[in-house]
Amino acid sequence: MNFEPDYVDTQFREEVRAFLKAKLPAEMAARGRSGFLTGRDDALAWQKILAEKGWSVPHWPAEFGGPSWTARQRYIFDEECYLAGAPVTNIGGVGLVGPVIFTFGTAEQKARFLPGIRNGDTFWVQGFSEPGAGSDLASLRTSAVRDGDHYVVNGQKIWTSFGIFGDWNFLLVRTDPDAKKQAGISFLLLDIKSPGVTVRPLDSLEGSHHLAEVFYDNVRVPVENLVGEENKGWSYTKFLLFNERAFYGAEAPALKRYLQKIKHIASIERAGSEPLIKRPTFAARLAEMEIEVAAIDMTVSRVIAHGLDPRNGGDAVGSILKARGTELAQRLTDMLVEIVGDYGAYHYPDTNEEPDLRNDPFTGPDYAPGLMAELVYRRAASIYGGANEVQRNIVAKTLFGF
Amino acid sequence: MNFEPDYVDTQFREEVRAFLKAKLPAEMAARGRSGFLTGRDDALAWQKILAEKGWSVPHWPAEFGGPSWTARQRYIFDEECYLAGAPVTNIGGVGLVGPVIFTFGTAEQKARFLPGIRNGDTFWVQGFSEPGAGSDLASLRTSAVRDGDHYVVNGQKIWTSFGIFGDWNFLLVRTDPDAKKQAGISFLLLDIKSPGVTVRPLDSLEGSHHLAEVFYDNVRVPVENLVGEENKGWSYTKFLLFNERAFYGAEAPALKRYLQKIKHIASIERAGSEPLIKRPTFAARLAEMEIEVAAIDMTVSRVIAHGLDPRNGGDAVGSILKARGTELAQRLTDMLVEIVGDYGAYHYPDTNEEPDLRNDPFTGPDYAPGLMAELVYRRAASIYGGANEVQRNIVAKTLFGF
Amino acid sequence: MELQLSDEQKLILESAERFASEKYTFADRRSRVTRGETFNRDTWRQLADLGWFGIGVPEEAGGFGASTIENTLIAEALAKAQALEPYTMCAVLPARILAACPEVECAQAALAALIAGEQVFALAYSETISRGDPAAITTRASKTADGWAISGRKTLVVGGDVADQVLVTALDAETSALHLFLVDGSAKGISREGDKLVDWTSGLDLVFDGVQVTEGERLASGDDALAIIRAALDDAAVVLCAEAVGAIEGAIEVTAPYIKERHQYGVSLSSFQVLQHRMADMAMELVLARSAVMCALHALSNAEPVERSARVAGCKAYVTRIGKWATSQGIQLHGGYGITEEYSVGQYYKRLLVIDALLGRQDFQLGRYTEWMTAQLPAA
Amino acid sequence: MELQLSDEQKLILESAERFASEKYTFADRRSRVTRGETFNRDTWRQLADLGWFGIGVPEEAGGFGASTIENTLIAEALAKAQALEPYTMCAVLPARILAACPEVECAQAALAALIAGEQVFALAYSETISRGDPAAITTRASKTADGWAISGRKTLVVGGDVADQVLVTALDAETSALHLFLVDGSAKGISREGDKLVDWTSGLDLVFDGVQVTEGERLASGDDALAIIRAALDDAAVVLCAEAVGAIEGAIEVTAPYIKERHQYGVSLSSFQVLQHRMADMAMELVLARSAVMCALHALSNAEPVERSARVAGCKAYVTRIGKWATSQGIQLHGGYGITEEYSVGQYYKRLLVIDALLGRQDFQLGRYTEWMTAQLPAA
Repeated sequence: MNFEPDYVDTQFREEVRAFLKAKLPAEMAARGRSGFLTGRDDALAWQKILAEKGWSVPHWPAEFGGPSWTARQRYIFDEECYLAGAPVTNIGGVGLVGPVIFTFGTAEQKARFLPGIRNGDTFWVQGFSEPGAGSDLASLRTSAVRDGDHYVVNGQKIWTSFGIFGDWNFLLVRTDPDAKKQAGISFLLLDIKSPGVTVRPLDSLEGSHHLAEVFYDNVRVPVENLVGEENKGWSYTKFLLFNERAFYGAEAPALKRYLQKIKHIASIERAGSEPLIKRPTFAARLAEMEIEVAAIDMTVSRVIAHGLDPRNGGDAVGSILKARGTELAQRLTDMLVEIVGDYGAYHYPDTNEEPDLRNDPFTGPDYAPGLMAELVYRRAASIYGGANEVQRNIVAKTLFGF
Repeated sequence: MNFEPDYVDTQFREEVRAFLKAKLPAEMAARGRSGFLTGRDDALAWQKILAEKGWSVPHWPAEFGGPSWTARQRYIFDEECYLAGAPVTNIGGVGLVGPVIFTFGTAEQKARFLPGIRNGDTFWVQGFSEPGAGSDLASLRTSAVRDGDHYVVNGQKIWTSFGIFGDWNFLLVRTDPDAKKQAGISFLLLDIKSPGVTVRPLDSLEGSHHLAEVFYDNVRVPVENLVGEENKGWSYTKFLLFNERAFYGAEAPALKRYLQKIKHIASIERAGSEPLIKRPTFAARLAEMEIEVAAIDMTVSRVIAHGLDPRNGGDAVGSILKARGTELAQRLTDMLVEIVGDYGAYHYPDTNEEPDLRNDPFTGPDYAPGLMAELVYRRAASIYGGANEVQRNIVAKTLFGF
Repeated sequence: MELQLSDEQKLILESAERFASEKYTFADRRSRVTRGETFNRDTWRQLADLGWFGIGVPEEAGGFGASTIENTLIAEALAKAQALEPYTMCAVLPARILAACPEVECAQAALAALIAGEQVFALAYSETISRGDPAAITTRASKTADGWAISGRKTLVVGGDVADQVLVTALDAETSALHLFLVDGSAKGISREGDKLVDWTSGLDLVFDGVQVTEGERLASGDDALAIIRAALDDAAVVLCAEAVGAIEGAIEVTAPYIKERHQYGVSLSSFQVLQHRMADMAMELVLARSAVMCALHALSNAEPVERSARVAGCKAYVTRIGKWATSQGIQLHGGYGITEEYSVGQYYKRLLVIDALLGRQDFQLGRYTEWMTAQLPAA
Repeated sequence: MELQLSDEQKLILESAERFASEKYTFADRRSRVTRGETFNRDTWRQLADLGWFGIGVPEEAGGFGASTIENTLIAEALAKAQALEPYTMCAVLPARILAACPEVECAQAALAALIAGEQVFALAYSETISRGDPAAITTRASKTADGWAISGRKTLVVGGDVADQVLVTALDAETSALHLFLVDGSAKGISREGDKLVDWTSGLDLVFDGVQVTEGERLASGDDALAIIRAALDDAAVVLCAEAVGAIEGAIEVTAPYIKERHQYGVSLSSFQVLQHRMADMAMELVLARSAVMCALHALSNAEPVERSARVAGCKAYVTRIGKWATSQGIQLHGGYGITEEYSVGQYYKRLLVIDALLGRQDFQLGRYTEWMTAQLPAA
């Protein structure tokens, strides 16, 4: 262990910053910095820009177009992108199904799907949770029955993030109804435009529709869209969920952007003539969170630098980071809504769904719209990806064998 | 509901204050205000003073010497005594075994034991918990076997508060080893000087010995010291535990005294030239606790005024007050130790165990000794009387049927 | 002092609960939200007809006597039923202000119209810098030949989209004294920006651009005006806290059966001890929140203005904090469904977010209490 | 930057863990506590012989190179084993100060004696008003014919009961500049008040009544002295935080098997989900506390003094807060046994209480971080 400055990392960080300065469109960055979730258009447009530079799939192997960065470099890249307000790229494609395809897929699947993800042509959405299978994912019921060279899919998925933006859907289906829970599940790739697919957006509390239900009514999926072996889908899912938790669990870059944003807004917003940041009680609360964000960020760095080891939480660290990161994100977004004062209570429409509104000025300061959407989205963060109660079960079981 | 001032209560409060001013010895009050637990000598001496006035057993019926106060008056009396620093009287006698005896005891038991409690002649200690039976009290194993006109008691009790001060011990024993848990338990009164009784003080974390283990080795207890019927002790215990929780659970007067003390100390203690109370972050933390104490105090008043009703937590309110009151007491005593700064880390001997030390000046300000003892004592408060986890189980079961 | 509800109060509570649960079904609310209706005049009139707008107003001012206690009972029931109509902000609050101006003719007429539910009133006092302090404003009133011209922006004006008349504060352009005016809602120069609040209730900006009012529409000025407004805001803050109590209770009542019915891993969610304890803590917060409201009601009846405002601020800081926590846990226990509009639990949480924003947020309210508390201490 | 322990560091950690667990058995500790022994010179010498006192001292100052990182590894292991000897306060801290005075002859001799474990050193800097700020003192040093006379009271002097030499700060009676002296522990005019700390380790008041020192025993003055002391306090604070990490880990390691073995209501305590989650949270705090120490170590290596002190303060505020919580929950999970001396878990909690008190408590440390953080912001 030592903390001598690392000039290679510093240089890389500067390279990323220079790229962002040159290539990230200002309006896109402004939308990214607002709390509105990234829409399909920004996600794919930014993915294209990154692809031109060869940076669009940071953790993919070089043979599939990855830049061969170290884990530390990927982390620096993520952080700089976030802080600059770059759109979130299509996690479903780049982060989740992409690695599953290049690890478990056929040569044909790799050739067919990976370029579209890498180059920002296709938007992928996940189909895992069902109304009766949330944190207890393995109890899912959506079925796929073999019929010639097709599977016929029937059932329903829910909590499909960005469902209304999706071109393709990767989903878990039950192919063996008699097998025990985890056995008998397969992993399919499904074109959302297939007949029989209905995407119904859910009304989210703050008025946006980034979550959806997806209904499958005798949807025919060609057999070549099965990933890996039939009934082995659960093992690919575990691989994917591990990636999800390890790479996205704590969302440390997002936490840092919240801090940055709070400081910015609290320097502007006033109570009478006093900027909020000068209030000792407010500043102390912010300071506590900043210290905690640094500790989370250091924990992520420890995992990146040397994987799982008992001194950093061992196999439980993914759950630890997911639980604590999301809870901190909730406190930070609470504060963001709090500091905009009266405008923190206003409803603002979602410009990702209604891009026509982008040019209309909303009432209130330019940073107010989107904060409430962010807060509501973060309320879901302690629920999705395995509720935090489940994460704590995992920690207790993993570390103590309870 | 109305909040018009109540002149009867105000008058009574003034009467109590005048009495305390006239009759509470200054040195005793100074010890009471310090965090040291009340010793046997102060508890009994103060009980005698109260007895002269007819105020020593506030919630006993008039026929046994009670003053016939309303519940509200008793609460005012408790509060004023606490705030004035009056010693805590012998709860085991006045609050717990006394009511059991006058409710379930024989005429002879009433005549024999009640006067000693009322007049401060005898100090009673409780014998309920055992090493294997804490929150799960009904699994106790100490046995009493009938042998002629005696019971022969064998076993062990633990967590006996003020065990080393005890004259008499009321305890639960198993008289029917074949009965199911709660059945087969009897309630005995036992002279601690009986042959075969050994009281072993426990070393408490801060160095005091107010808790004890009591060992019973063939101790012979006359049959006339059985309260009520054999094997029916559990029902008397439930009565007693209800009293304990309802009257002592929240300890609102103690919470108020902590607030008073924190304000006093924080006005004196300084960081550089600034009194601690002027620090906004410190003052805000204190304010939060003061507001919460007021809410707890109001809740107690609601229960006193109109018993259990759904709007005040119904049958769960005792558990609610116990859990929240003790947790708030922990935060308040943490703050007390914190504000005395360096002296908050010092060990001070317990002057109740070593009264010779009372005239020796300790190093540090006069309010420093005893605060740590108080903090450690309050750490136990979320454990004793049914751990707070058990209280939450009760609340969930009582209110929601979970 | 009597801490139990009187028979009359029990009747009021019961009738409020009955009316609210019949009137405000969740399905009806969803359909109103979908068509963007923040305020329904018929419903408003019904609330008035029940006598609820005059209930806390003294009889000599045209009200029905009683006190803020009765307002809190009604508000609690309405909040539990997720009423969209802003009872606290558009009935209780302006009525308090109007009743405190017995000498002003137009105020008396307005109060009668308010109590009868004939006209809708809004208070436009807040600005971005106010944070609950009615003195911290920048809107200006300049003297004109026959009255005043008001210019400035008011934020979070509940009822601002529908109000027939608006109570507006402004600083005298010359003396900087605070004036309180009664302005016609359709007056020239008033524009509206914003749409509604996140809990789908009414609230937006009112922008005043040289809006003309007569001298007769000036209700009060200077310290008098501030004292009237502060007292009314204190009353309204306590009633809002009662709304929070209703929302917490509502969140508990929809969540407990939900986790009993819902199964995961083959067992009822309510069999998990962690969720049991979560609900136990929510129940504890409910009991304490109701007690905190009673502490504040006690202060309204007994304390001098400075202490009264401090204690009300303390109550609001506390109730908002624990209320946001308790209702957010209602969402958590509902899982993904909790963050959708299809389940009612999230509406309680959003109501708490709005209650926090109205009349000054947590950090500022706690600051006000803290300041008062430390000022009480003897100098060491 | 390299976040994994090097092979040398792993060896140091392992040998520290081995030594500590063999030397500091709980039974032996209990017997030392019972006879009131805060400090054992033989044990102290053994620690020195392992090379642990010179490990963070530069080679040119007579140490063995390495850095504060190595100190934290040793401190963590000692704290986990509940060592009574004050490694951080009487070895790491005075060594840093002495090593920072290379020009002063007596300091160099003292440092050699410290590293060899031949003499015991204590730092007497704190007073009741200091709260972690070494500049906030009232002890006075007056010039005499051949040196200085020191008068004042120092609190919480760890090692004060046994120190052969004491580092003392005092303000110049004339100029108010701060001086740092090296004083013989048995000098005339020094008296001791108090006994020991609540975790049974060394700590008491040293009262100086005209204690005579020579000019040669003045190690540093003014801003230089303060800079030396602050840097040493920052190092020591990080090492104390590593002690806290060791204590949290120790509390977890004694509690997990305890709740597995212990049964209530016929089942193992560890089968209760609420207790499982409690321990999960304790484990989370352990991971984050260790990361916070690494953040502070990063600042020690990379930051300018103002930022360095702020970040160290932030680390101490955070680690103390979560450490007090985690160890207190170790007690809670032990039930009644937790608050007795017969089980080790309570000692960890008491150590955290003492760590909080040493070098400035939570509220003040957080205040220091906050002040720095807000000073970094561009003026709006």
